[in-house]
Amino acid sequence: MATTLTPKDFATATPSWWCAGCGDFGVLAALKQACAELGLEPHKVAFISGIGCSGKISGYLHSYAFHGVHGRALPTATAVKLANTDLTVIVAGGDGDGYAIGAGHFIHAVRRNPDMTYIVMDNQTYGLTKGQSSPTSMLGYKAGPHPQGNPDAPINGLAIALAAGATFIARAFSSEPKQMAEMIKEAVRHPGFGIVEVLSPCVTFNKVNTYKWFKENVYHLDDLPGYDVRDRVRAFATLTQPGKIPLGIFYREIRPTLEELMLGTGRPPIASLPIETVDPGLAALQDAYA
Amino acid sequence: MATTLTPKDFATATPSWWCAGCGDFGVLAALKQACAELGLEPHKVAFISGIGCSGKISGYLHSYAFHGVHGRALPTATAVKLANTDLTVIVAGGDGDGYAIGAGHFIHAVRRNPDMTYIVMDNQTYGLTKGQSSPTSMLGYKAGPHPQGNPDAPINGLAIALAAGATFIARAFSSEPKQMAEMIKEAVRHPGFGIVEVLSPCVTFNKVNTYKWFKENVYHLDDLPGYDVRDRVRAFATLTQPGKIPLGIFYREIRPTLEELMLGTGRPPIASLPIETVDPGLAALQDAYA
Amino acid sequence: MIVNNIQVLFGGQAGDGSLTTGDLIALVFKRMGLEVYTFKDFPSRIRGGHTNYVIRAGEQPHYGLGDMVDAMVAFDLECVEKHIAEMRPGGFVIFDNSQEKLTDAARRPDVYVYDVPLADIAKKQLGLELVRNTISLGVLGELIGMDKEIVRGLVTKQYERKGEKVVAQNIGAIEAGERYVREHFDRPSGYALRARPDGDRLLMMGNDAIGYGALAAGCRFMAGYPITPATDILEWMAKHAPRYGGTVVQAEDELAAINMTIGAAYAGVRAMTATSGPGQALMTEGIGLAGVLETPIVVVECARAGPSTGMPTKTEQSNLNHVIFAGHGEIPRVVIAPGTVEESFYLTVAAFNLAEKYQVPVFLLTEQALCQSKETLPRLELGAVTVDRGKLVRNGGVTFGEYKRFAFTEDGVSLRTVPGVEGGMHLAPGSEHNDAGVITEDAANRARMMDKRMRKLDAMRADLPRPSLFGEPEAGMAFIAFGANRGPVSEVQDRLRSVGVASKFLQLRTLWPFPEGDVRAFVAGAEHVFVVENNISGQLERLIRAVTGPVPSLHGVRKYNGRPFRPAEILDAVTRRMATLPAGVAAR
Amino acid sequence: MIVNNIQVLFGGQAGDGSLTTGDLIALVFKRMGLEVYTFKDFPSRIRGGHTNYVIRAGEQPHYGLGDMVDAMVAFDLECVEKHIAEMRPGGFVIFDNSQEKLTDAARRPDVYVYDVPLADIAKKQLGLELVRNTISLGVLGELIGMDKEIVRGLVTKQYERKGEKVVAQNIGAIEAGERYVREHFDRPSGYALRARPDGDRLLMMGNDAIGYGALAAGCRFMAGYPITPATDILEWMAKHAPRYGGTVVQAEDELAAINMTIGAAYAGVRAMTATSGPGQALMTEGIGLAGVLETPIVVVECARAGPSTGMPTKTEQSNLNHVIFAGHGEIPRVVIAPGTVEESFYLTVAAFNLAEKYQVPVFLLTEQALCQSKETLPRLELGAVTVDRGKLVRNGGVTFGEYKRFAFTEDGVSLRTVPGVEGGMHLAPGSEHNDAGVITEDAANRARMMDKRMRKLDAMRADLPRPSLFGEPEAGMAFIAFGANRGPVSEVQDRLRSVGVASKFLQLRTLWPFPEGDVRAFVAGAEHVFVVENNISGQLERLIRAVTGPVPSLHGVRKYNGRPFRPAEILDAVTRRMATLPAGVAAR
Ligand SMILES: Cc1ncc(C[n+]2csc(CCOP(=O)(O)OP(=O)(O)O)c2C)c(N)n1
Ligand SMILES: Cc1ncc(C[n+]2csc(CCOP(=O)(O)OP(=O)(O)O)c2C)c(N)n1
Ligand code: SF4
Ligand code: SF4
Ligand SMILES: [Mg+2]
Ligand SMILES: [Mg+2]
Repeated sequence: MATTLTPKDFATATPSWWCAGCGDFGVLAALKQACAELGLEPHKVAFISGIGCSGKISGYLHSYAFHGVHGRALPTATAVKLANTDLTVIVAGGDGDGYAIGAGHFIHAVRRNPDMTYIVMDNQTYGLTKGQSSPTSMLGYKAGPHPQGNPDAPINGLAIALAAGATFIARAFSSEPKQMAEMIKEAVRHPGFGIVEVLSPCVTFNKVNTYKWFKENVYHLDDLPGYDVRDRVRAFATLTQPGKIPLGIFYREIRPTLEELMLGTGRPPIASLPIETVDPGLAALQDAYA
Repeated sequence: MATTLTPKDFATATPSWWCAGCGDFGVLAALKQACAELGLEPHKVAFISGIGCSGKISGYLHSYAFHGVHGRALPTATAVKLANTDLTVIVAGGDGDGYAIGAGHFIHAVRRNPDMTYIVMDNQTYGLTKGQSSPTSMLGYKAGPHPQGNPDAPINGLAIALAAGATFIARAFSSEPKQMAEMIKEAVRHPGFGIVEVLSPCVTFNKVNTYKWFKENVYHLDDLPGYDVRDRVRAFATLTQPGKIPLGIFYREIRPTLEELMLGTGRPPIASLPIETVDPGLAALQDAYA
Repeated sequence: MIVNNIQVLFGGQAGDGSLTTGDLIALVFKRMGLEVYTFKDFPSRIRGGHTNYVIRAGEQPHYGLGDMVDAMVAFDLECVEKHIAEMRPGGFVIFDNSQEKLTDAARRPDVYVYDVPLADIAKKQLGLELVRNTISLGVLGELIGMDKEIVRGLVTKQYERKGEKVVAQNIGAIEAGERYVREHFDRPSGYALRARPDGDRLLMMGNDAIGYGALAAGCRFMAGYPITPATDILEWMAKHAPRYGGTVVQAEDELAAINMTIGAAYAGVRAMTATSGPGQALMTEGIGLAGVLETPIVVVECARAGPSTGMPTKTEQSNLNHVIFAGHGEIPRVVIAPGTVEESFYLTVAAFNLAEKYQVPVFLLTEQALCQSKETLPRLELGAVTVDRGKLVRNGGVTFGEYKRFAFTEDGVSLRTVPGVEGGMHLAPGSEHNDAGVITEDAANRARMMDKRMRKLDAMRADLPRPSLFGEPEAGMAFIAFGANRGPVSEVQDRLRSVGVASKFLQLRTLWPFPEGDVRAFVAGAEHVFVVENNISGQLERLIRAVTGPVPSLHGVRKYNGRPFRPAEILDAVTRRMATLPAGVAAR
Repeated sequence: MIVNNIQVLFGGQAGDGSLTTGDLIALVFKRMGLEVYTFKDFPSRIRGGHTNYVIRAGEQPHYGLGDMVDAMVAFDLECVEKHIAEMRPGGFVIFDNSQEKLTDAARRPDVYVYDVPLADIAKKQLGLELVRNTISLGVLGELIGMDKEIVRGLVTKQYERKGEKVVAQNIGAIEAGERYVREHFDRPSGYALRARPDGDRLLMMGNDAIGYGALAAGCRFMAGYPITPATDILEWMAKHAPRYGGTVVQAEDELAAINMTIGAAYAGVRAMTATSGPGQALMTEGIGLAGVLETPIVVVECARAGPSTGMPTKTEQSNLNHVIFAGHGEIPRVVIAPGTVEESFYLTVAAFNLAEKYQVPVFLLTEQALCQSKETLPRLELGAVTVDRGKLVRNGGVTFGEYKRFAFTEDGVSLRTVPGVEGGMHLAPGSEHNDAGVITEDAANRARMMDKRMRKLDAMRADLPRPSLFGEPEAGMAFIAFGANRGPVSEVQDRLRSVGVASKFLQLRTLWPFPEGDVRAFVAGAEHVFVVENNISGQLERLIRAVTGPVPSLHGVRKYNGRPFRPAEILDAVTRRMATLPAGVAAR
């Protein structure tokens, strides 16, 4: 392992396709920072992303990067982890990718608790398709398909994750990359499924939830006296409290990971198994049919 | 409207395909009872079901019944309601249909809050495909694809519904059809999305969660002193408390329905609009292109 | 001096306003009485990345691009480098050499460069980047002779809602551009436009024509999930349908969208969805459900370059197999494909009538180069729109016990009740069922029910949009194509005709059920048949071959780089086959 | 007396144990040295509804049902009524007339009924319904001459884990059945089995052979979602894969299943999924992703009767179009289809090698009448299994900066690294990309990349499973079919041969890329070509016609009632065409 890594070690040569000022730059910066500080080796990182402006992030992190289809990053990542438990698996995607088309997989990834980190880059809109409402857009948000305003109440991805049995839940803000990097690091270190939702403004389309708006509308859990990350009910109350948006780590719990339950521990990664020659033991399976 | 209806008025001539003793019989009985007591007219009931043993229920309720594809009953029903707000829309399906393949739609139906009733017939297994684990199967449940036991922690559909913004949440037990009928009636009367999860044992495949097991493992919210159906946090705590399974109405809240927000009120159902002759007003739309 | 015939390319980086200005130029040309076709080539990102907008104008309608660009307005070097090869000898480029310097690779001796310090003038106009676009509009207009009043009128209208100051700024920018030309260049551009009477025409995008057709046909419900290049339709309907009592749902995904569309149609509302490749793939299961439930739905497929995410903003005709053949099991389905914006309207209306009359899912297949392109067209005739709801029962008159939703009939179509109709209650199951809707696995019923459903494909023949035949029916040289290739192929015919080569062209408008008879008859007399399509595997050609066999004279002309055909590319393919072709049909 | 040739139908209501007893009978026949084919016909419900299990045994292998049933064991009147018409003259029925009375419709003068009071005897045996099945086994065995020791041995083994008492009960039941026959009937059944040496053979279900083939080929990851008739494979793998270091995930739906399969394959594990129609439809988008990412995956499609939910437990070949053509955009893909259980094993192995060697998705297409049927076969040769991982790089040796995941190569296949390999990092995008994996919409790169990917279809030709040719290569009468029709068509050939009519039969094993050359050559000399397939629209026939053209002598023989072909049905179709056919090829 390289002894001292810097965020640059995780940069790719590909120029980014984001608009100037896009919140996603902050996410990328924090992610590189976290990877460097965790001392991850690029070739041992599998970085799976969804489709959207956010999803393009996989092109900018030096790693084994996988840019699949819209909404399916989590099942892909779950399998990558099962296939090779030596890898650090990180997933990133948008609010539409994760909470609209991917909502079912989200719940099931959470309940399975594979050891991976999921970063939801939430800009409360569909950036790449030009500003339609997303599942986190506010009621009344005006957009192409909703000229009269969004009629669908926004969903609270983290509260749903909590209800579905998530073991690590955090929220960060793109303008606070340091804290974000810390949360990502915690999530990666967490032995289980860690979700970090990032408020990541879309400067081009979302004229409501701007940097300014967020700055006025967030607060930090650290400022709540006596907040206990092990208290599931308190976490729910905090997450669903109307009003300002809390940032920080909401909940944390250790339970067996999917890999532990399915593969046990101490076995070589499946991807490393020698399969080139047929295991002669297999022949005996035929006896059951004789 | 017929003045006195009986459950028989909602029976079809089709013989049921369920195993003797299946919990789904109780659900059907309660549903007919509820329809009769609500004085619904069969031709004004749209009954949409999923695929599974449970999903076959639509063949047995005299109504406009729709038996679509696996996991998609809720979007279908949402559109039926928008298309014709005069209809009473009821949806039924299994735990696999609703919480596995249909999980994403479930969250989105909940948040949209269309005025309809959703009955989840939960037998903690996939009945029709012969007893595999479902999303509500217990950890360690042994089944074909899980000979060593189910490694996926069960999900709590009602807690997820609550987190997603459900406005009416209840749980019934197939052996208590009277109470179930009451809950279904409440859900139908509720102006918004009402979910009634029903514990409905699969006598053929699920040898763990049997009638006997349920009888020993349920309790009634009515027995909890001071329970307040408006207290969201309490509802969460109650729903997620490990141990026995609570029955009753957990939560209730009034917020605008999808139809109100999208269509306003007091307009004729879309399905009744005369479209046979082209609205001459449409011609003017071309001016924008001249 | 080339009069009233021009192809302008307006290009820069995505998000810099080229598309807006391009729209404006197109409208100017239209108002000047010319026939217009536009094509947008933009990247799948929001800002940055080369984008360009090509506007073609002339006295004759052309439903596609010409081979060469006459005038380029380039906001960066990349644009010039990318497109200099496409310039017509004698054409010109407008470029601000003070920002980036033109490289040698970006120059051609036969293409003149009007070097205009746009940034500089813009700064003086106190404006933003957008003003730069407006200045260039002034420059271009002055060089080719745009009608000044029309330009000013449209610019004023465009900026009206931003306030008088912005209007004044932009008018000033136009004038500055015009003035700069007058003051600095006396070289004529070689092009001159002359206004003609506009007439009662429209300039409309394919997707808008589809939305409008749907509304006219009585569609009052749409569910969709955003996806390029189909989102326009969702947004158009969301804007207009509510006024006519309809509603539009942005679904959580395409699985929801298709099942919502089915739900609304089942409930008696004319309903549609619109999507592109990836979404279409997700709708595969739902389409089968509509087929077996005999629920009339319209699915608009706005094709883009696949596979997978592919190139989301680029054009392709590679979803033909998919819309015809995808889905487990067999259902009767219809696939129709317009070739122009005008046809997009009329075929959308046809789609709804076919769907409801035969109770089947109908695909309207279009593609980026058509659905996001604008064309001039005569006013659309609402009088020509009829709404045929087929065997729909909305007002009772059926008796419970007698009524059978899936009754076996000669044409395969049964009386259809919708929820709310007294006496019409039944089960509508995706499982195989008998005539009353009761689920059964009986072998004889099964075969009969399959026959009943598939019989519709025969029953509908007379109602299906017939192919259009262009050119001389007896010609030996023949073309077959569909969709956006209508334009380039017609143009190839014109060129061949101009050198005395007769040809015929069958534009297929119904692709499924495949018009076997028409195709067989068309191919019969031909010496050479060129099948022109935008995909790699020859999807249309395979459909044709299944009818005609592997006729040696059937030649595939295929393009699959995400861009539409230019006539010259087709001509090239023809020339390679036909050594005997007279000279002089080169690119123009 | 018919020796060693019998087709038994064992039927009653779903959930009453007929399937278990059917399995047992099949194994008895196999142990007696006979060749066996079984077919399950059960409803899509758990209890109730007519179900039946047909077991065919003889000295020659038959990979399908015979026309007629020799012996029926019927547990209810419905069973007799449904199947009496299928009985061979001289055949017999075992029925308990004390429970339901046989109606006239359920009788035939040429079919004898052994009236056995099964329920009564069962009651005396203190048993359950299941004991009734075992008694009937004794009755049947006594009538046709099953080897008593084999029967007792298997019954003992079957009930062993339920304890000695249950074993004793069942052995008693067998004896009671046998005794009842000896004491009450002296009429011979007309059938006699004679044990032969069993040999080193297996009796295996198609789905099990696929699971076993996958494991042998090194598949160590499977993700699936339960669906009839594919679930068996998921369950088989779940049971066996862990011992070999593999794992199996029950996904939340098929969208997850296919993307998990891709994920595991991307990470370097041989991975597969198995599904049926509705699930296959949902996997459409994912397949395209695998195509463009060049990720090797194997997708087993166990076809059932569609469209939509259709008839989930019934057989059909209507997903051929779907597996070949579904999906937006164009990818190289392979579709191979076994015709027997034995082939199911070997072609599964081939599927994994093709997938990995050419980095493409490979479909293994099978169908209910094959994948849930059992057949006798020789031991499977693990020695014949080779694992060719193609251009996979697992152990380094690539240099970052030089290495290009999607390098343009002659055969279209590029070196493939997997996560963990030093120096091999790259982006794998579903969007169009350059050789290094960087997303680009450049036109030239696009065309080149499409060419590269599609080139694999040519490169792989020599590795694709060739069609099997049966019969006389010069014969004028020809058959083409795939999958489960291998059995009935071969049998038709036998019958024709027995009356002196030569024929040839091309069993296609690769369906895509379509074996154009083989088909063209095969059709060339033939006078009449019968294309036999289980679907309504002639999906295979259309593929053939695209190659051969609308040859007038190409005749579709189609069946789509959810049941597999009986040889007589094919013969019928042949007879109708060929007035000149010699008499005597009737059903047998
Ligand atoms: C199946 C499918 N449907 C639709 C699309 C079009 N699409 C691309 S990105 C996107 C949503 C983007 O929103 P989000 O996930 O929030 O990402 P953002 O761009 O806002 O970062 C959509 C709908 C697609 N690529 N695939
Ligand atoms: C797309 C698709 N995948 C799989 C199936 C097969 N299938 C039918 S029912 C079912 C699950 C049934 O479980 P549940 O919803 O809990 O209903 P139950 O039978 O237990 O009442 C499955 C997987 C299907 N019909 N369609
Ligand atoms: S459109 Fe919005 S989300 Fe997308 S890159 Fe631009 S600012 Fe970011
Ligand atoms: S299998 Fe289970 S769920 Fe299905 S009908 Fe039987 S008892 Fe009910
Ligand atoms: Mg977003
Ligand atoms: Mg269930």
